[in-house]
Amino acid sequence: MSELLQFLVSGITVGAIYAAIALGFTLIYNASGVVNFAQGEFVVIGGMTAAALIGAGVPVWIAAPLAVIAGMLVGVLLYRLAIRPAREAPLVSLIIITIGASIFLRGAMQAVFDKQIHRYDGFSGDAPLRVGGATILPQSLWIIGGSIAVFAFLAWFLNRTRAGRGIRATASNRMAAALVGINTGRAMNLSFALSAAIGALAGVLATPVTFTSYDVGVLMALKGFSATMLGGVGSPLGALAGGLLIGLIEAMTAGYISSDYKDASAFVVILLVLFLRPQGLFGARITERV
Amino acid sequence: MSLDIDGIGIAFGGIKAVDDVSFTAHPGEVTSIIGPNGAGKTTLFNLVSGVYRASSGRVRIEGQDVTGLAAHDLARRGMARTFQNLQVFPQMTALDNVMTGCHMQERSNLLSDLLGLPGARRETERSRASAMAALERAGLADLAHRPASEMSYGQLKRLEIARALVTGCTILLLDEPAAGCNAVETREVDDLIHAIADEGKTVVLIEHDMRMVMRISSHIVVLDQGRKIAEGGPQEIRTNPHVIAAYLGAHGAAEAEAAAHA
Amino acid sequence: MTRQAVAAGVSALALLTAAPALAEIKIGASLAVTGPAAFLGDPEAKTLEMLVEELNANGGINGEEVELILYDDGADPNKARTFATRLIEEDEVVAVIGGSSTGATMAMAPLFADYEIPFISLAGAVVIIDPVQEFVFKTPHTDRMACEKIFADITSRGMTKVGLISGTDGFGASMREQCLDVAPASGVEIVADESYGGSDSDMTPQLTNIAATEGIEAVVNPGFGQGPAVVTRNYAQLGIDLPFYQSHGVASDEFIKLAGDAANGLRLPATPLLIPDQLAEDDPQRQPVQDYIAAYEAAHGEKPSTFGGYAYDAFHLLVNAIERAGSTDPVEIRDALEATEGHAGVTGVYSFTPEDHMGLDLSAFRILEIKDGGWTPVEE
Amino acid sequence: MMAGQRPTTSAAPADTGRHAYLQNKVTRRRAIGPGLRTFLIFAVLVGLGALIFPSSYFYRVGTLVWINTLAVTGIVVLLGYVGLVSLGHAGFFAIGAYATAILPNYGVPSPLAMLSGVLLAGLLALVVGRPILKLSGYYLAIATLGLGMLIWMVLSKEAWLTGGPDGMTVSGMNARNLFKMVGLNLKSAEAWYWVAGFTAAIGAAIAVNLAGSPSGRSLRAIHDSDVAARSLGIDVARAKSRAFVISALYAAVAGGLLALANGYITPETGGFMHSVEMVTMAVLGGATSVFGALVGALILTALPQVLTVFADYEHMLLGGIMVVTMIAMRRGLVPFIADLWTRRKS
Repeated sequence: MSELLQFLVSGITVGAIYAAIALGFTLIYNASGVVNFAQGEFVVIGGMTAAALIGAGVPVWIAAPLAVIAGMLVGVLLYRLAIRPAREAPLVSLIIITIGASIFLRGAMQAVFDKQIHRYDGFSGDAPLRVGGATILPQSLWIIGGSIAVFAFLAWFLNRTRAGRGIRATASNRMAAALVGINTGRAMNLSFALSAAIGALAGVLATPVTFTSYDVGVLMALKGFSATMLGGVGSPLGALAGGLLIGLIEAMTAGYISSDYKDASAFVVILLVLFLRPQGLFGARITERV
Repeated sequence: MSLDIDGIGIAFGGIKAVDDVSFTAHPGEVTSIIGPNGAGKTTLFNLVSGVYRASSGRVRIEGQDVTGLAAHDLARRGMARTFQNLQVFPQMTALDNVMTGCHMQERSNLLSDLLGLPGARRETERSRASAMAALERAGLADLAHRPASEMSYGQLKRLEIARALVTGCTILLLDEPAAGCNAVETREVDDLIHAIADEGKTVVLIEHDMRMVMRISSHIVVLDQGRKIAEGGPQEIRTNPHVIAAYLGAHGAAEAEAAAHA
Repeated sequence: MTRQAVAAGVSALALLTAAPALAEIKIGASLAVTGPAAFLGDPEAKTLEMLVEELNANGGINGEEVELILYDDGADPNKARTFATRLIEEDEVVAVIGGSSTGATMAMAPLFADYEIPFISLAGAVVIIDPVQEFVFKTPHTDRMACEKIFADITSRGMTKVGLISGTDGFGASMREQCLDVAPASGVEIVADESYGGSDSDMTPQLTNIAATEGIEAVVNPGFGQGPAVVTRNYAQLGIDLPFYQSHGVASDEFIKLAGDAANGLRLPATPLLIPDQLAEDDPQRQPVQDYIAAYEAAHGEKPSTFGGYAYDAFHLLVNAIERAGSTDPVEIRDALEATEGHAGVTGVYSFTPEDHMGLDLSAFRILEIKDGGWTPVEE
Repeated sequence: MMAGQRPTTSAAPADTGRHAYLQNKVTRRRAIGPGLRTFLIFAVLVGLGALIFPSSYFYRVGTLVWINTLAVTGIVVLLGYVGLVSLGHAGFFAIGAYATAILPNYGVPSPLAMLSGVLLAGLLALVVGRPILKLSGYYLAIATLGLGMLIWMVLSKEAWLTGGPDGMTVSGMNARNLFKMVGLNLKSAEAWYWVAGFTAAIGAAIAVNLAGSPSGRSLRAIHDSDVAARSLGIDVARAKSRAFVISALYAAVAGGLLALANGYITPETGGFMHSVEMVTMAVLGGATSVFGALVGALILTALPQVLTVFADYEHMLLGGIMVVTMIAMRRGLVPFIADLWTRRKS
């Protein structure tokens, strides 16, 4: 029983990280229809910047927001320099562009920071908490809380605020959105900035548990992309559910079946879900108009 | 071959886009579907041609039930169509577009295609000849080598007809073939449709140009809000009070206006 | 235009590969300076660059300058083989150091037999030198020896039932296999065998299963990079109090920094590089270890790692062989290399023979325990 | 109105269209077919390389260029002709490579081993193709990515068969012996260059034949409009599945060749980054033509060799080139240059 609980704790912790990354994917997709493969690099930028600042003696409560802001700036730059000029490009070009951008950012981080693995102490210390036979790190609570907060923020922001509705309108029809007076350029800038901020925040929160180095972004992006597609692209609820689900599948497979194939089981589940429900768990079915 | 539509219907998210529509189209005749915008005409075409799956009703070709068959299977049974919002192959030339329509007559297998064996090249030659003939018929022969992406709207409409014709179809569904055509081109399309029907093909037409519809149709089906509200010969339809009401009703007025100016 | 592109590409290649023929002795290296094995290749490259500079400042080898030609293969065997060809054919080196990873090493190895150029690998797996290839040497201990050393320490503490939790990367997978292989001969029984992905962030499910295994007495974690640090933290988080062993893959101060207090009490087999001040005065490795640390800190402002030590030893073994051969003929260098006897390096004391192209024995490994965030040798 | 031109008497006019490069190959009729012509062009390029290469190193890089060209030609069929994105094709590549590496250990001769690997990859593509190809866009991308990852994982985990993450030695055939049989004594790097170049030339010819054939027209029709293709009687699911299988075969042949030419392989040949690399080569060169495959493969294979001088900035340069090319030359280098060419001529 306590084993199951431990597996659940592990799955939710890891899943919350995936979910946070997937939420970043979701926001950009909602605004631009682009799945941004460079999303993982924002996580690394957040983690590395925070680690560098904390290493230099800056207190966490200053370093963390600065790291998120650094991520945001890079997000806006990414949009302005790589995505906006390629507007209306076919899907495969956009995939290549964002992958190219992620390779570029990886190279840049290697030059700006270093090739070492980094970590800093958890925000509330590293002494594990005991919950009914299982243990959990205080930082895991920060991560889980962070993901839920980001999810709640996104759900509120996209549906309840003027800026959020602008982003959604821009996504569904840029021309129409522009005609009704929405500043679509600002909506796009905003969505990239926020999405990058979400990624960087995930990095800042997760680094005490997962560590970070300049080249972990690809893997982060892969997991986040998987979670996004499992949940159904474009849906914040799908991103949250997809992330948690993949985390749980991995933990349960490692716990009960074989740790060798825990990553494989996640992909098998994704493939099965897509075969049965091609739009993902929470995605909307789209009927083609001819 | 005759096309029988029997009580066909589909709903999207609770809204019945097409509801219990029945009619029969006969060979050698032009059957037109008319109705105000949003009446469900194109949806009806999509149901008949297998793009959507009907939630009720039957489609029969020459008495044989073909309901629920995939679009390509229907094509093999002699059904061809054109599209309201153009589905040409923009990256190909006009000729290649039409040659693609020869798919069902081409007998070469994949291996000979890959190896470029004489068989495959012979098939290509034959397709090219029949495609050129179809282009000529549609008045596009001199544009054969132009990429479709560089052709005008009216030309593309005719290109789609040519492409549908080379499939060797017996039933042809035409979705607004004269849209975007000037008066001269409309006349040409008009003649072309006449000629196609005269060959004994079953032609089903969606068209907004009322003058054209009245001129070439043997039989007219009127849809409004997904339901059939009238059916009959041109003369009958012109005087049918339901049709007049539908066209002059709240959302029909603009439509009638548009039809008059088309 | 395709043809022009080919021609342009070729001439660009030709231009850039035409190295200036100033130096007398050219030594090649292909290392994983970036990519997944960068934690190996980076210190190795820094070490080699530092050593070449130092050597030339001191008059080179027998009065001749040495030029180092170094390529980054990113641990990709495909690239490594291409670079090896380039080093041999274009750069005309007399010997090659490198292959940070086993894959890169094995992809390059056959070329050196073809061209008769000596090659010293910095990768761990036993397949590199078993069976022995005439022109292939290596400086690190094999993972097999690490297993033997760990198991010997476990049995000396009166325990036999061991659980493994291995990384699925090359290092972890290969060492896991060797450990399973030598376990019976070492008098150890493997009762649990779990694994994790190299960049996984939580291994508590695997560790929970291991801790719940009937009769388990000790846990061994073959792996490198961040994985072992996460495992160590999770180990403490779960409050497992079984004796815990890491591998030489994490033998660096960096690891203690990452794993924090959780690392206290664990043991691992390592080179004397980690305990320069605790080596006996008469220890033959004391001098090279202290030299290397001093030089590396002066050059890079940080402590060297075990992996950089492999490059340090490879370079000195090679320079030493060239000096003794008194020639830059690759075959003569190889012969001199194979005749190396009692060469004290930072990793161990090397004695090559025609049957042994690694030249180390178990004594070169020391079992260390982490105490209060520092390394302490365990008395045997 | 002009009378319709009879196709037998007219070559395609010197068209100023953007697609002239493709159209010429497809519609112009010459004494020799377009496939044979492509083969000859490739053969000349292979020979040209051999003429100017000063050392084995160049042959080695050349070999990799041709092997990559072959693999990318498969991507051209899938992506350029049909418009399907696969982020898992390295999986098929690796199946070809590993079969060629593993089977000789069980007494199967190398050529037969390679053939088995190619067939196995084709079979797998056939089986998984149907359900996967129902998906489109990003869903197709994640499904193919998942498939590739699964193959990569099996190769990394089943160490008893594959040697695990460290990889395995490929024993067996050396291309030198092929040439020795006809009395030519080549270095093995040269021998592999010729074999790889020859195979790439055949592969290119086949892809060009396909483009101009009835089957190829069906594929290109699907690229432009799925619905219209269906309405013309094209069985879209079947056609997509065929293209998927064909492209998997290309990847597997390339994988087998790489295994033999390298003598050593690791699971990374089946990794995500390798899949991305293959797609990038195709898109960079221009995914609609085999010459795009060649140019893309040439650039991305030779570039890292040229960039060794800037090793520290290699990633930034590579990523930057990918982004800039995609923005400035959306359809890839070859179509871009072809456009410039036709525009200047007209």
